[in-house]
Amino acid sequence: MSAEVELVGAFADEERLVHCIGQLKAAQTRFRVFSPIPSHHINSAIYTRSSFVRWFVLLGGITGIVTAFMLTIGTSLEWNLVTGGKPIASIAPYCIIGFELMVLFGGISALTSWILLANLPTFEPLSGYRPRFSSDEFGLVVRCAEADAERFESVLRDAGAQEISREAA
Amino acid sequence: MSPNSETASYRPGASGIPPSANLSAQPLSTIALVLIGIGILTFLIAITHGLAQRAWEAFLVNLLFFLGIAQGGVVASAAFYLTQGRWAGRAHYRLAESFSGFLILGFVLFWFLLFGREWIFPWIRHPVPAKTTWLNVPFLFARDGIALGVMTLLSLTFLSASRSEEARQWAATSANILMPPPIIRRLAPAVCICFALVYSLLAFDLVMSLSPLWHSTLFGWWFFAGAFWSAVVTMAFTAVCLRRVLGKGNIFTEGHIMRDMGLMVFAFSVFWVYTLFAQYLVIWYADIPMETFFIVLRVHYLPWAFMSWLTVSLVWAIPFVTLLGIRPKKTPAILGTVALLGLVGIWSELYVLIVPSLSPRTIPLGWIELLITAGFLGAFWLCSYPGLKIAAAAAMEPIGESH
Amino acid sequence: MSEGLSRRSFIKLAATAGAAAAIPGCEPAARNLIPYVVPDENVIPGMPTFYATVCTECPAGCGLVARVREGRVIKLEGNPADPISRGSTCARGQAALQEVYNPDRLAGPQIRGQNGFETASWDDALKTFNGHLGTASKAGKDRVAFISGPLGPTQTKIAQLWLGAYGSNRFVTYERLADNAARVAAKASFGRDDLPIYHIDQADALISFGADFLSTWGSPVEFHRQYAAFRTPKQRHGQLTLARATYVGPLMTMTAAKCDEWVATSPGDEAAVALSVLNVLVKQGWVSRNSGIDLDALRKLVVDFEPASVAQKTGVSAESIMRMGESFGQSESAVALAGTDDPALHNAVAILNAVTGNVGKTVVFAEGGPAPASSPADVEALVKAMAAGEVDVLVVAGGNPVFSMPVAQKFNDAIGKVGFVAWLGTVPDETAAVAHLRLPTDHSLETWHDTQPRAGVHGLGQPVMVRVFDSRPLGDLLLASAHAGGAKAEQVPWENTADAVNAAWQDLGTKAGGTFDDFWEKVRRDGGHFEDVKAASVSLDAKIFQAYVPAPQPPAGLAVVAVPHIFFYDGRGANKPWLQEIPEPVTQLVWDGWVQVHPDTARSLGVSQNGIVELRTDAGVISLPALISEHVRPGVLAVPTGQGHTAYGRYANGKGANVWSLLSGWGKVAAVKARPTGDVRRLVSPLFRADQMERGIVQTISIDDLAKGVLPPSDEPVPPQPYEMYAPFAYPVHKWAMTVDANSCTGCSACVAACYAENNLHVVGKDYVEIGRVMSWIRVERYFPPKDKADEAPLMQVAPMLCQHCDRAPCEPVCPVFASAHTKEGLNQQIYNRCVGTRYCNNNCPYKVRRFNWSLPEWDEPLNLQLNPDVSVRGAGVMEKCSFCIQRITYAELNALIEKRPVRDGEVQPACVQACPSKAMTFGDEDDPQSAMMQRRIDNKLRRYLVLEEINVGPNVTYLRDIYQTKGKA
Amino acid sequence: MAAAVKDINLDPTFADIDRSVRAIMEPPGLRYWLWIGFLLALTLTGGALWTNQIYNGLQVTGLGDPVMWAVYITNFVFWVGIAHSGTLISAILYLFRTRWRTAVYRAAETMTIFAVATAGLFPVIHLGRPWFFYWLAPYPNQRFLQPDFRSPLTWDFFAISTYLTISSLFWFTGLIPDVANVREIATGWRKKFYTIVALGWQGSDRQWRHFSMAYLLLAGLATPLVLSVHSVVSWDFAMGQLPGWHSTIFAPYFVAGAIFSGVAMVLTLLIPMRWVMGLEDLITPWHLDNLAKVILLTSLVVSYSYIVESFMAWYSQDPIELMTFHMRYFGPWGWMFWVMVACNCVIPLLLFSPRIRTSTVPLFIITIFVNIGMWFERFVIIAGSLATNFEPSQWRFWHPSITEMGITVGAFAWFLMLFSLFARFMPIISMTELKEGITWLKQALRQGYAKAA
Repeated sequence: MSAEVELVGAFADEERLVHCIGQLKAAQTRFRVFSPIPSHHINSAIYTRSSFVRWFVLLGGITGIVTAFMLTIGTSLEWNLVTGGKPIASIAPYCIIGFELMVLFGGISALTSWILLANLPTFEPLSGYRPRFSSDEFGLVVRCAEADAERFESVLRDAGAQEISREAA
Repeated sequence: MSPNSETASYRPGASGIPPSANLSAQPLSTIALVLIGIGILTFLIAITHGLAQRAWEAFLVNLLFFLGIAQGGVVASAAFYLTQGRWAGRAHYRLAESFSGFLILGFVLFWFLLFGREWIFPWIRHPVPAKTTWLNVPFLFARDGIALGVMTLLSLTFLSASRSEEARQWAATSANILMPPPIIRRLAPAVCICFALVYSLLAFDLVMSLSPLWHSTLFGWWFFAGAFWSAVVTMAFTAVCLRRVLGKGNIFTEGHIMRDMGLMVFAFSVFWVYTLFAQYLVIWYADIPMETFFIVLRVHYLPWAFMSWLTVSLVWAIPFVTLLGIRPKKTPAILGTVALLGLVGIWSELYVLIVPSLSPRTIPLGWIELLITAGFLGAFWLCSYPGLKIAAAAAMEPIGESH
Repeated sequence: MSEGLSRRSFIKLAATAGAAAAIPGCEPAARNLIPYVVPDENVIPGMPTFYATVCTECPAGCGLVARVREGRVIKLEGNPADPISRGSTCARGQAALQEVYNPDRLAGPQIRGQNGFETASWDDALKTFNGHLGTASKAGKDRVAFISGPLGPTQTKIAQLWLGAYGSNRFVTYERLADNAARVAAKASFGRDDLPIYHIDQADALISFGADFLSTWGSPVEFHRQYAAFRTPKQRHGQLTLARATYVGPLMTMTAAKCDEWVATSPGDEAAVALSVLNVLVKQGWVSRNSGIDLDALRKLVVDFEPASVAQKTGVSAESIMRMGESFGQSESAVALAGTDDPALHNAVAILNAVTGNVGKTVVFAEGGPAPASSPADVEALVKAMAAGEVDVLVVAGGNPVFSMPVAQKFNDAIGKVGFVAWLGTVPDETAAVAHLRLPTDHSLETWHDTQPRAGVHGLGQPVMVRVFDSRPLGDLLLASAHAGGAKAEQVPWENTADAVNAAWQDLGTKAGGTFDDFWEKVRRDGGHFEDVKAASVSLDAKIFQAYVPAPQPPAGLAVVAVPHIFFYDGRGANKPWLQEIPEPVTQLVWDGWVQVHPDTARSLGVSQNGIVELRTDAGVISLPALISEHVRPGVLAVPTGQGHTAYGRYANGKGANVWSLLSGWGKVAAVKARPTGDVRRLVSPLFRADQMERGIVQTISIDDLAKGVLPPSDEPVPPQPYEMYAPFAYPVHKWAMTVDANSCTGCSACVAACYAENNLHVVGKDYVEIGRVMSWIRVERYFPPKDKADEAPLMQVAPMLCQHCDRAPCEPVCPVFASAHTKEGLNQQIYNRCVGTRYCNNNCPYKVRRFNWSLPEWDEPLNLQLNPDVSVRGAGVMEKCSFCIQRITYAELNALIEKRPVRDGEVQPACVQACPSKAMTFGDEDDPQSAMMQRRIDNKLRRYLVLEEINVGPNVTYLRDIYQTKGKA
Repeated sequence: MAAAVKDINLDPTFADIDRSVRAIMEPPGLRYWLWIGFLLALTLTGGALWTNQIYNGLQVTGLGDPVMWAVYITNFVFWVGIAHSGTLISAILYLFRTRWRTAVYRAAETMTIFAVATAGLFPVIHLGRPWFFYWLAPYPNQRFLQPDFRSPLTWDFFAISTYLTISSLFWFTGLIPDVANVREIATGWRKKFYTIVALGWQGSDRQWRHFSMAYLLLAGLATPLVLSVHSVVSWDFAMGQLPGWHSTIFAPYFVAGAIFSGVAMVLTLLIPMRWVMGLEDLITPWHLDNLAKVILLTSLVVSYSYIVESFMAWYSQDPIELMTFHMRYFGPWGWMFWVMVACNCVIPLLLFSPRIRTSTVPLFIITIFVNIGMWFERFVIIAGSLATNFEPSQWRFWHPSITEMGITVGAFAWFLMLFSLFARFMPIISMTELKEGITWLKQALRQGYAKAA
């Protein structure tokens, strides 16, 4: 297998990029997209299934509720102090704690899970990243065998990449 | 698309409707007529055979139920304008407005309460001395009648504005930040404000005053939130039906619209339970007899406890659990079932609010209630039918450039 | 914080305990540490010891039981064995502790030098004392004089012997509020030297002519008890009736407010009214035949006193007079009381009682009464002598004449003429300020003393603790001085007061029979010797019909009336912070003096509420903020006594003004010129609104309804059942609860004082009271009916308001840290250590009985020695409130546990319940239907109510409605 | 009109947006530091007063029975309320896919964080023994003694801390792409700082994928949270039996009030900021207009609640309830009530006019009034109801003290200081989302300035 190269194409326009992604997927090559904005077009063009984060959040939420009710009911029974003639385990008010902890745990797991799933934090840039990809240009990085480089360059160019650079992987 | 084609396609029962959209409603309408007949008959038999109490209870429950749907629909449409929600082009506007036909009938039926007042308003037989200034028959019917009249007129005005050419133009294009036409900009807020006030008033007078000692400041709000939600679920349900009925190419086949419908059902069901909990918790906590007796009777003692919890599960628990994810929202079968159950829930909500105040010991739920409800259902269908045809027509039009 | 403080005081207390062994002890002054070298069997650390003794705060002479912990008296309680107090006290009695531990007490002997007083050693002090006495006695007879308040038999004897030793008999007891006119009248009308004993409880009707017998007149504690009995509805003529009480006088005093009718007269008109009542009796023939009265003389006496004419003269409505006459004449037994200084009134009242045959029934003279105290004449004689320079040495042992002596006596000039003035007492007062020598004497709780308030009651006061300061018993000082003066042993046989008292009681002992040791043991335990007295048979002296002098006309124009203050009395109470902080029952004002003005008078004077008014009489001038109220007769300016001290300690000085300085004579009334100065001083009360806006906090029921057995009509809608949100909790062991009878409660605030003493409540001062930082756990709710409802309500509605210990307490669940929770015995408990001070509990307390520590509580040393070691002192930032005296509950329960028996009913008595002189409060176990508390509820079904019942918090304090007589009905 | 200040590019590109936002973050000048210093001084004064209060106990306040809660709790509720609009704009409107939120949500959300941070101080400040505030938290201790979860104050503790956490996470998540953006041009310590904060974000497809989902879900969680938090705050009062406190409508009514005051505060901050920093090309009249509409809506809801509350008090015919409301209108503090009505119900009605909605000065003035009105609303409800309680003998009205006022002012300064610092050192406007919705921005610019330019 010959050495691999990376082609970095910069796009000004989102739709062109999406179009190009379609072609690359058809060609079944490995590529990466840099985008200054969240774009569900790009996202849906690349991925068919939505992120796992939601399962973590669901898990977190349920954990929160369970924790809350164990905490509230448990501690009440531990001391069974009567206040205001209300039942020792007063479910109605405990629902509030339940809700808050659900949100709290859910939120925390949302943050942690997305950061971890996105391989963050990291401090060496991904290959092919250009500062302006965080600002005003989209980047498309194609990884392919040196042999295919030409072909993909043309794909990119036809798709409307403004400038294309090639670097060794 | 060209404006003319729209106008053509729009006029009720106009020829321009695509054949598939032409609901074959003849059998349904006949059934509806039969139901109405049965309903009226039952009602008459009931009041003549010493069952007037139950008859009037059922009457009031259904009146408020269907009036709520009809009015809620109009408000929903107004709300769409205010939020510039154009996610279903104009279809969801038409859909929301389609039940408005019942408004006038409802207004007429309201006056029938005059005949049933003796059975409906306990404070007529046993007046509460301190409250007679507010709780007396002439004043009550005067204020509620006027309020309802104003509400109805306003709604009708709004409807005509909303079905006007420019409004439809505006609704058709979602790709701009333009406001709806001026007339709408004036009417839509008016409708919403009026709805809040009038339906709070109705809640206080036609529901709360049935236990004249009880009061809850949030009650009105909760009540019209429920009415609004009942309209939303009816929309969802109808959308699901239309989706089936009007074969290919109708807008409801688009996934994101089902999702948005589901989202609305979900969101407002949560708000409903929030306002319910807000009342329950406050009353539970402070434990002031003047407030608790209303709750205790309905929540702590059978048979009402059962019905209360049924209501909560139908209106909140089931929608919440099932519609949490995105996929169920997009699945018409699920959404439709949930919506239908939701409607049952709202009906039983009204029932459990009204009936225990009048006959606290037993739970009179039998053929009288069912048949009278059936009668109302028939009437509601007939009133809504023209609106539904318009909605169907709108649903068949290709949506303007979407986001 | 709180732990620290209480620990500190505990060490102090424990340290002093050793000394308690020495009771009755002498040196050393026990404020330096003495460890338990030899543990004393009397003193078990942590357990209270109780000593019976006698109260000397006023002449009533209530028996007390002093609760002593580790050698410190921490609480005074009524002595159940004592016929006068019957286990109750008044607020003044409770506050006696604050004189024992008063920070302003004289710490040691002081001799006046060039620049003020200089502390001296006892030897020097006594040398000077005896030296002056010696020279005086050499100078001739009667060169030495002795003035004191009432001392009790033995100390009086000692004082007289001591005077004798220095060849003098200028012995004068001075009591400004002594009932001289009554004595004169008793002499004139019945030829008696003693005062009668009253049995109000025996009466069916009562008329009080200016006798404020519930607060200062006579024996308030006893009268409270009697009045409560008097006001209890009884079956009369086959119908349930309420004995009728009427008060005649210029001011609606606390007593007046608890009567059915307050007849507002100008001061001095009482006699006319009394005679007019007499007139009615005579006319109606309600004069008892067998009283052997010369009816013609009587007719002649009252002929000019037709109700109509009197009404026209005095502005009292004739109906009221008729009503009084009717109620008085119709009832089987009645009693009339005279409280003013007008002899004519006293005579009239004597006649009233006599002609209705109540002398011997409700008004009883008994043999063997105490020797009469000095009369004003004696005092005046002495003052004259002083002024004339016939006195070289004046010894003042109490009474504070400089402060309260009638101005006409020119006492201040007179005392200036005396070469050497020695002052013997506890807290230096205005008189001490002009003395040359000041000797600290023991407080009566620190020394032996005895009292004889009336026939058949011999109170024995034993020292309950070792002295706090370096003081000596008065008796010991005088005895020593007498011996130094060369008194023979046979004249003055004893070395100290203890022996003297012991000796004095020998003959009582012999009378009682049995060995003296047993007797001595017994009287020390009972706090005295109490015997039934046989009523003397007295008859009205016919001469008084002739001897009758017409009443002095009330001063034209405005009159100022000095009203004895329920707490300050003649002024002696003013330096006790509790008494300053507890609001005066009717006006509810604190920490100040005031002049009470009727709105009409105020308008004509141009005075507004809190506006300073200058009062000028021929005797003097004072300025006080005005209290505008309907409860004073127009044209009368009522000023409470006791404030206006200039040299009586930190709490008293500079508060209000001294009304005595306006009065030239012995009376309490003077013509006055009043003008607003334009300045303003806010009068402060812990209460805000005086009308309860029909919220049923203090509820009432008319005797008619009660007799009919119907509740007062209520349009309150009732919520339909079921409405209980939560299942009730069971209280298996006890469920502590209280019953409060608003009908018996007079608002006297003894409960409040007792609570301050028992629960270590700290006083906050005027400014903090004004912004709602008063710390009292129990307060007197005082309301007046709105004008339009006046006929359908009592004059004043009072009831104590304390934590209701609700079953569903709103304060509990809102506390985030469980600082407020319910105990298994139904108490609503507040855990100070857990409290973080969110104050939500108080926000949610419908009764507003919770108190927050806005600042770190402080006690001026040695007031802190009074702190109850069983109750922790709260730190700043925590919430506190009534605990039903849980420390007492625990104490009783532990005792029961040790003795393996259930807690007896009545064994637990919270301080307030215990103090209440009219026994308006009962405490007990709700689980035990036999308990007195429950019985009281059961017996008064119709009168039961819960405050703010509609919010359903399930209070454990049940109130009984106040009963009133519909106005305009006899 | 602001458009006159500088000519506005009606057709901005991504680069233009970056340029405008980065311009804000240029190192600030002297005037800025003077402003910060001024705020710091006020904050420290407040801090000093608080220290004194902790040392001497609450006697330094004007509080007393029965008004045990007054300014501190009022401030607490006020600041929590302020916070809510931030989450509304950033989360709820995100779910509604509202187009005008992009330009303003970062500022609003930042305001949320700092408002909660300010609000959170007051429950501690008002405690009798603040050094034990942590007893409200369930923390392990050998007695296993935990807070009473039945207490609204415990709910408060949970609600507020959850709210602070969640909105911070949400805020932080949203910040990352923007920080990454400025990281690329920053220099010196800022570069290091941004690099760390951005966590090495580069906007790769994978990062965006999880980011977007998380952002959506956080929004989904934050939305009900907003409702719950201010409901819980309202229940601090509604749970009581005190007339004027105990009312079922409190929860939604307080939420509406919160958003009302919050959005007003957003405008109070945005309008001067927009002027000082020259953000007319990012925050257009269209944005102001929509914010104003939210104020109008919530104002109507609040008015509805006032009406219903008063009506119910009258309808119930409960004498105590009636008296409480009578005192509320005509008592010694009646003027506060009428101020509140004027500011919350009457003045906002001006916003029915589109011209006022889009002209900055009147809008600014109105929002100031709204802030005042809402502060008084809380005071009237909290202190006013306490002052006229069940026991007529225990009524009393509160008088302010230097300490309370000083700490209040200090809190405002503290909040403004934090906000001002952030506004200069972090992207106060979300570039990422502006770019995402650039079409709407362009339309808004044209709609807003086409006439003017």
